[in-house]
Amino acid sequence: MLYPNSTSDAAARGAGGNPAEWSRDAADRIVRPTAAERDRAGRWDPALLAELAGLLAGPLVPPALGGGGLSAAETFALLEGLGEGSQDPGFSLAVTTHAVLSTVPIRAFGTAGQRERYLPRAASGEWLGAVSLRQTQGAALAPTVLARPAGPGSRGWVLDGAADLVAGAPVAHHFLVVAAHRDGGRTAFLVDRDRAGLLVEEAGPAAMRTCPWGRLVLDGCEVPEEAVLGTPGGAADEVEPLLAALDWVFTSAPWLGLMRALTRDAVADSREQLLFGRPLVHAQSVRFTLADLVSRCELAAGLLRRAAAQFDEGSRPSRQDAAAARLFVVEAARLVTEGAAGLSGAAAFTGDHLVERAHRDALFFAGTGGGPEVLRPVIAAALLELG
Amino acid sequence: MLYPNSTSDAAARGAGGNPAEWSRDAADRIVRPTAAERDRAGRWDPALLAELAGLLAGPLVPPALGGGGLSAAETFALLEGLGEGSQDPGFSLAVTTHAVLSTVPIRAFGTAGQRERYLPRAASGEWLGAVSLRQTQGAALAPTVLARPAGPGSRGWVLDGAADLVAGAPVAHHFLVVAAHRDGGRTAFLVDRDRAGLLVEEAGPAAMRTCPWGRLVLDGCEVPEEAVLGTPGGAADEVEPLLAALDWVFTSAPWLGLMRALTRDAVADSREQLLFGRPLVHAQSVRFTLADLVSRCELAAGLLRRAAAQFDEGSRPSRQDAAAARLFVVEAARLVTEGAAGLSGAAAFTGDHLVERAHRDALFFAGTGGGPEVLRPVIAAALLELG
Amino acid sequence: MTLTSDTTTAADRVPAATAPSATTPSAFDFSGIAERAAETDATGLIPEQNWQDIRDSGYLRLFHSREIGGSGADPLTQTLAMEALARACPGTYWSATVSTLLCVKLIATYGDPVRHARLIGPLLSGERLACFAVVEATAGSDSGTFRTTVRPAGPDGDGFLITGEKSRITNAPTADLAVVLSRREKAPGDDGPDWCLAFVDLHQPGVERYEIPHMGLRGMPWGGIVLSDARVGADDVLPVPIEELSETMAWGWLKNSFAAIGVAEAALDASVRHARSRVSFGRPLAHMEGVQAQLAESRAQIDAARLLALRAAYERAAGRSARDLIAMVKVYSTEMAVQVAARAVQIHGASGVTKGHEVERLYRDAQMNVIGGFTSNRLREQVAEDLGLGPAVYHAFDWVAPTGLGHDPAGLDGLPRSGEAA
Amino acid sequence: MTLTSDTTTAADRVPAATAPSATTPSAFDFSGIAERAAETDATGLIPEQNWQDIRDSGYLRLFHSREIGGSGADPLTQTLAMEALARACPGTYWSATVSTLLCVKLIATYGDPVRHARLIGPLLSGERLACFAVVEATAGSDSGTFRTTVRPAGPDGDGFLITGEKSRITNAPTADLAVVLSRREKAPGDDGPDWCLAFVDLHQPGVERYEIPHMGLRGMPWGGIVLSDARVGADDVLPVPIEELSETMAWGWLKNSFAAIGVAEAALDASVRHARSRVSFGRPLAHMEGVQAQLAESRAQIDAARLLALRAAYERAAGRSARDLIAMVKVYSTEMAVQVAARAVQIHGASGVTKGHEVERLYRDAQMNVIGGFTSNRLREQVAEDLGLGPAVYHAFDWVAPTGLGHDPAGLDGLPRSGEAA
Repeated sequence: MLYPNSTSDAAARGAGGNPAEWSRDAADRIVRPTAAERDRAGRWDPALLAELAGLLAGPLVPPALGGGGLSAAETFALLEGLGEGSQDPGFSLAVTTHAVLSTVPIRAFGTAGQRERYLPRAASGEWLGAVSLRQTQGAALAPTVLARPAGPGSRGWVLDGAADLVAGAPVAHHFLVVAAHRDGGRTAFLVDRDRAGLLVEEAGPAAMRTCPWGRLVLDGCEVPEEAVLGTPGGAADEVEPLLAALDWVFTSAPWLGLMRALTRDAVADSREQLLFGRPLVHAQSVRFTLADLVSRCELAAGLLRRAAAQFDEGSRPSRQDAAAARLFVVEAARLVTEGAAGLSGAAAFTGDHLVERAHRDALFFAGTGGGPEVLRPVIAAALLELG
Repeated sequence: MLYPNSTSDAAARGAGGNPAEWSRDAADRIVRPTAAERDRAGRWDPALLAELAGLLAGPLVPPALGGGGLSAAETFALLEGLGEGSQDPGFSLAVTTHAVLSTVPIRAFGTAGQRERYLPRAASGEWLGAVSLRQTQGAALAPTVLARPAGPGSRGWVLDGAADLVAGAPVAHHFLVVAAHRDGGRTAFLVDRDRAGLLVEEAGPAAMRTCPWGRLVLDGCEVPEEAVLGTPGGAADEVEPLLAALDWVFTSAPWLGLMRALTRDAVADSREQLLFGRPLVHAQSVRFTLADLVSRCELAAGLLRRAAAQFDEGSRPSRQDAAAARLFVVEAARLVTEGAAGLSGAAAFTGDHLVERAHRDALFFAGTGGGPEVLRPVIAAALLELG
Repeated sequence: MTLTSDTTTAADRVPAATAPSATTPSAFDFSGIAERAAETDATGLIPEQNWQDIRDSGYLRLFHSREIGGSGADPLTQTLAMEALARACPGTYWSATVSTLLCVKLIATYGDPVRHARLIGPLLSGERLACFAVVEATAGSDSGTFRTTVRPAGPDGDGFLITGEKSRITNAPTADLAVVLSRREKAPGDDGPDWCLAFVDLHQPGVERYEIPHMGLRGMPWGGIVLSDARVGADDVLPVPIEELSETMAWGWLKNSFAAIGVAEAALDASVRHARSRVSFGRPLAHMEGVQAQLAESRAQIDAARLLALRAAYERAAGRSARDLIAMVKVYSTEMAVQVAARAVQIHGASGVTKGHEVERLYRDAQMNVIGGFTSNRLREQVAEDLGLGPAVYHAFDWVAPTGLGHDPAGLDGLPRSGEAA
Repeated sequence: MTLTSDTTTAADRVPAATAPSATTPSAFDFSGIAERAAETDATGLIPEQNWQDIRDSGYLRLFHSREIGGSGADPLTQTLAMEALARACPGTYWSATVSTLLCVKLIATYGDPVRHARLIGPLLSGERLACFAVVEATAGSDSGTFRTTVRPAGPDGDGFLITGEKSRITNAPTADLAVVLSRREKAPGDDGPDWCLAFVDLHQPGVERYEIPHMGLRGMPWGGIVLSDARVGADDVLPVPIEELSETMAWGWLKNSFAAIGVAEAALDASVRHARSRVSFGRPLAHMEGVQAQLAESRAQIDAARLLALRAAYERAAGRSARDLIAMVKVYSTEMAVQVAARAVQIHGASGVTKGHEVERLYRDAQMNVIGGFTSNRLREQVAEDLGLGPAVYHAFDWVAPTGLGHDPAGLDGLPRSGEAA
C-alpha cells in the first residue's frame, strides 16, 4: 500500500499531506485524460484501477490485512480527490462501490474467515466487489431476491431473483446481496461470481457510463452457510443501515470533488466568455453565481465530512446526519452543475465537456441512495423521534 | 395547406378545433415513434417534415402566398402541440427555426420580390430556412460575420466569417445571416445555399440531437443587393429585435408541450413506482411535487401565450413580455424535467425515456436566446426605463 | 383537469389582446387609500375615508350580477380593480373583499336572491360589512373537529339559535353580519346535510367578539366570535353539503391571489423607484446586474401569477369551476409575493426593515396571504386530487424502520456491542 | 481562496469528533432569557434580569484572551454559547454580542491592551455596553459618502472633537460607549490614514440619540447618534486604513450567522413540537410526508450553516482571516433562516402569524439578520473578489440597446410605420 510521502499513521496525524491531494493528482494524470472517450464508448478500462489499486482499492482495510488503514475521514478525502482529479463520476462510483460499499460490511460484520478471505485480495485490487444500488436504501424498494434454506442435510441457502443496477458487476469477483425470507426477515450474503446459478448480465443505466454496470440473475443459486454476512435474518439491524449510510456519505465524496472542478471550470469559462462586449465575469450577477457555487462546495463539505468522521469515533454514526449530508449535496451538485453550465455557454455542449457528463450523472446521483423520498422521512423520523 | 376540420378563417374564430390538437395528434403518430432512435443516432429524417409540411412548414405565411395564414397565437398552439406529440425537442426546434425564425423576418421586412421568391416555397416545405442561434439575441455575442461593399460596379456585398450553431443548416436552402459593418452597423442578409464562397459544415452541440446542426463558413461570399433583408445597416432596429423575440416566444412553444408530456409521464410513473411498499403517489410530498409541475405548465402557458398574441395585435410586441416569458419557461422546464425525473426512478435512465433527452436538452434550451444574462437586463432596462 | 394542452376554443380564453401588462391602466383610483396605508397599518384601523372611497369607486358591486344589485363587470375589470385596491392597501382590500366578494357569493349561492336581498343590499352599498366564520379556535381548518351548532329555537320562538366559538375571522371585530359554517342539530328523520350556513346578525346579546393581534395586514380587523344561543332568522339557516362549499370558497382563494399580486407589484414598484434613485459606491443601483436580475425575476413571476389568476377569473365568469386553476394560482402567487417582498427588503437594505417603511409593511403583509384561507399544502392536495390521483391516502408512521433505516448504522468495526440493535 | 479540495492538514480543521449535532448540549443555560423573549419583543426592552443572566453565564468574556480579561474559550464553546443565546432571544443576543464581540475586538485590535483596559474591562464585566457606529443616515454603507469627522480640540483643550450623525446602530439608544468610524481632519504633512476609529463616551453634552422602530429583533436597541463637537480622549482616536477594517468587521458577520442559526433552530424546534402535537383531518402532522420534507430540509440546511460557521471560527482561532468563509456563511445562514422561519409559519398556520407567537417573532427577526451588517449581495461581491475575479467592474448602462435589444420588435408585418425606429 503506497500512500505518497506518508505512512498511514502519519496521514492519520495530518503530518504527511492530505489524501485528497494524492488521489487528485494521480487521478488527474491517469484517469482524466480518457474520461470523455470512455464515457462516449461506455467503456471500463481495467488498467486504470490496476495502476491506482495501491491508492484506491483498500483504504479502509486494516493494515494487518494488507489495506491502507486510513480512517473514514481520510478515505472520504481520498474519494473527494478522486472525483476532482478524474473528472469521472462513473469511474469514481465503481471505485467507491468496491472500496467502501462492498468492503466495509465485510470488515464490520464478517467472520474472521470472511475477513481473511476477502479483505486482502480486495485491498490489492485482485478481487473487486460489487453492490446493487437498489439495495443501498434498506428495503425501501421491494426486495427482488428471495432466500430459502437449502434443504435437508445442508445449512446453506438457495437464492432466487434478480438485482438491477449493480455497480461493478461485469468486472466483480463477488457481490454483496441482501435477500428476503418468506417471514419478512432479510439476510446479507457474499456471493462469489463463479457460484452456480448466478448469471451476470451487462445492463445498466444511460448514466455514469464509465462505471461497469450489470444485473444479477439468481436462479436456484445455492450458497453455503459461510456466505452469510452477519446474523441470518439480521440485515435490517446490521448490513442495511450500514450500507445506506455508506452510500449516502461515501458515494457523495467524489461529487464534492466534481463540484470543485466544475466551479473552477466555471470561473475560467466566465473569464473567457464575452457578453455585451465584456468578460462575463464583469457582470455582477455572474460574480454572485460564482460566489454561490463556491459556497455550496464548502457547505456540502462540512456536512459530508462530519458524517464521514462519525464512522471513526467508535460509536455508531448518525443516520440523520448521513442522510442530511446526502440531501444537501444532491441539491448542491445540481446547483453547481447548472450554474457552471450556464456560465460555460456553448462550450458545455461539445460532447467532451465535464459539465455535460456531470449534468447527466448528477440527475442519476440524485435518485440513488433512495432520493429525497427516502432521505427526508429518515431525517424527519429521527428529528421527530418517531419509529 | 390542410388544417384538419378547419379552414384557417374558422380556426381564427376558434370554431373549428385547436391547432395544438392537430399537430399533437399528427406528431404523436408520425414523429414520436422514432424520436429515441433518431436521438441516439443524431439523425434527421426528411420524410417526417415532408409528411407534416402541410401543417407545419408555413403557418405564418399568408394564404395568398400559399401559407396557412394562422395567427401568431394559433402558430404558438401548433408548436406547443408539436412538442407534446413528438416528444422530440430537436425536431421541434428545426421546425420552429424554419417556420418562424427564418420565415417571419422575410414576411415582416422582405421586399415584394423576396416575399414572392421565398415564402411560397418555404410554406410548401420545398425550401427550408436556417438561422444561427448565436444571432438570435441581437449582438449580445460579438458579431462573427463581417460585410463589406462588393466594390466598384456592384451594389452587392461580400461576407466573411463564420456562424455556429445554425439550426437546420445541413438541410436548408437559405440562411438568414446578420453581418456587421466596419462602422458598427449591422445588416441582415438572405444567403442561398448555392452561393459561391459559402460552405456548410456539419457541426453541432451534443444536445437537441434530432435537429440537423451546422456551421456556416463565409469566405469572400459575394451576395447581390437583393440579398439584403430590410434596411442596410438597420438590423439593430429591424431584424435583430424581431429575431430575439421570436426565439424567446416561439422556440419555447414546443417546451410547453414537452412539459405537459413530462408531467403526464410523471403522474403515470408515480402511480406505478412502489416505495416503502406503497405507490409513490400515495406520498404527500410526491403529490405536492405533481401539483407544482402542473402549476408550472399553466403559469408558463399564460406568459407565453400573451407574448405570442402580441404579434397579432398590429402594434409592436413587447420585448419585456417576450423576455419575461422565456425567463420563466426556462426555469419551469428545469423544474418539470427534474421533478419528473425524480418520480420516474430508474426508468428515467433506459436511454429511451423522454425525461433523459428533455433533461439534457432543457439545459441547452436554457442557454439559447441569450440565457438569463441577456434576458434579465432586457427586462430590467424596460422596467427601469433605462436606455 | 387535463394534462394535455389546452384544447378549449379561443372564444373561451382570456382575450390575449386584453391580457394586462404591468402597465395596463386601471380605471380605479385608490391613491387616497394608498396614501393612508402606512397609517392604517400603524393604527390597525381602516379610516372611514377608505370606506367612502371604496363605496364611491363602485368596487363593492363589481363582482355581482345586476339582478342582485351588482354592476356585472367583466372579469378583466374585476381583477384590475382587485389588484388596484390590494396594491393601495392590502389590509383594506382584505376587509372589503371578504365582505363583498366572498360573503356575498356565499349568500347569493346558497341563499335566495329575493329573501336575502335585505342582507345583500347593504353589503353591496357598503352600509354594512360581513365576515365568514369557519375555523374554530381549538381545531384549525379540520371541519371534523368543529362544534358550533344551530338548533331550532323551539318554544323560545321563531327561527334558530346558534352556539359555538369561531376564530381567526377577517372582519370579526367590526362586521355587522356573519356567514357561519355550523353543524345542524337534526331532528329524527331529517336526512338533509349535517352542515349549514347561518347568516347571523352580530348586533345582538348572544354575540361576543374579540380581536387577535396579527403580524401583517394590520388594518384588517381579525378576531373571534363567541355565539351563545344567538338568534338566527328562520330563513337564514341554509343546509349545505360541506363538500360543495370549497366551490364557493375558491372565491376566497382568488381574493388571496390578487392580494398577493397587489403586494408583490407594490414591492416591485418600490424597488424600481429605489433602484432608480439610489447610488451606492458610485454605481446607480439600477445599473447593477445583481439588482436588475432581482427585478427581472420579480417581473416575470408577478406576470405569471396575474395571467393565471385572470384566466381563472374568465373561466369562472364563463360558468366553469376553475377550482383547480384557482388553487394553483393561490399557492403560487402567495408564495411568490413573499419572495418578491423579501427581494424588495434586500434591495432597500436597512430602510426596508424600519417600521413604517412601505416594504417593511408589505413584507409582513405578504406572509398573511399564504396563511389566510386554505394553506398552500392543503391546496396542493386539492390540485393533486383534481389531477386524478385520488384522495390523500393516510398511512400511519412508521414506514421507515421495517426497511432497515430506522436506527443508526454500525461503525467500521461493527456494532459497539454484539447483539445490540436499534 | 482555493478552489481545489481543502488541503490544510487535519490538525487545522474542526475536530470532526466535536462537530456539533443539533443535539450537542450547550453548557449555557439561557432558559430564563428564552422565557422572557416574547415580552422582550413586545416591550422592545431587554429586561435587566437578562443582563444579569448574561453576566452570570460568563458569556461576555468568552471571546477574548485572558490578557485582556477574557476567559479564552475554545471556538466550539464560543459558538455553542452564541447559538444558545441567539436561540433564547435573538434581540438580546444582538445587543450583548455587538458589545462584547464586535466592539471589544475592534478596541483590542486597533487600540492598546493597557491604555484601553479602562474601556474593555467594563464591557467584559457587563457594567457598560458599547455600540459600533458606521453607517450614516443619508448614505447607507457607502463610506465614500460619510461625513462624520474628528478634529483636534486645539485651543479648546486636550484630545479631539467629533461631529456628525451616525445611524442604524445596534445599541445606540442604550450604549455607554461608541466605537465610531470617522474621517480625520488631517494637518498638512499628516500622511496617515484618512480614517480613524474614535472611542466616544456617550454620556456627555455633545451627544444626542434617537431610536428607530424596527420590524424584528425588537428587543435590540437600534437607532442613531448625533455628535456635535463631542469630546474624545487623546488616546481614543486610532487612525486605521479603511480597507483593513473588514477583517475585524467579519466578527460581526459571524455574529449575524449565529443569530440566524439560532433563529432557524428555534423555528425548527417549534415546528417539531407543533408537528408532534397537532392532528389535522385525523392525521398527525408528524406523519405527513409534506411536513416531514419541510423539517428534513430545514435540518440539513441549518446543520450546513452551523458546520461552516464553526469551521470559520476555528480558522479565526488559528490566526487565519477566514473572511471569505465568514462571508459565505453570513450570506447562506441568514437567507436560510428566513426560509426556515417561513416554513415554520406555514407549518403553524394562522397561529404562526398571531402576534406574540414564537414563530411570528422569529419570522420578523430572521429578516433582520440578512439586512444587518453587510448585505448579502455586498458579501457575494467579497467572495467573488476573494476567488481572484478582481474587484467589481462598473459599467454604466446602457449595454443592451446597441445590441438591438433595446426596443420592442416589429410585428408579423413589419414596423407599424415604415421608417419608424426605437
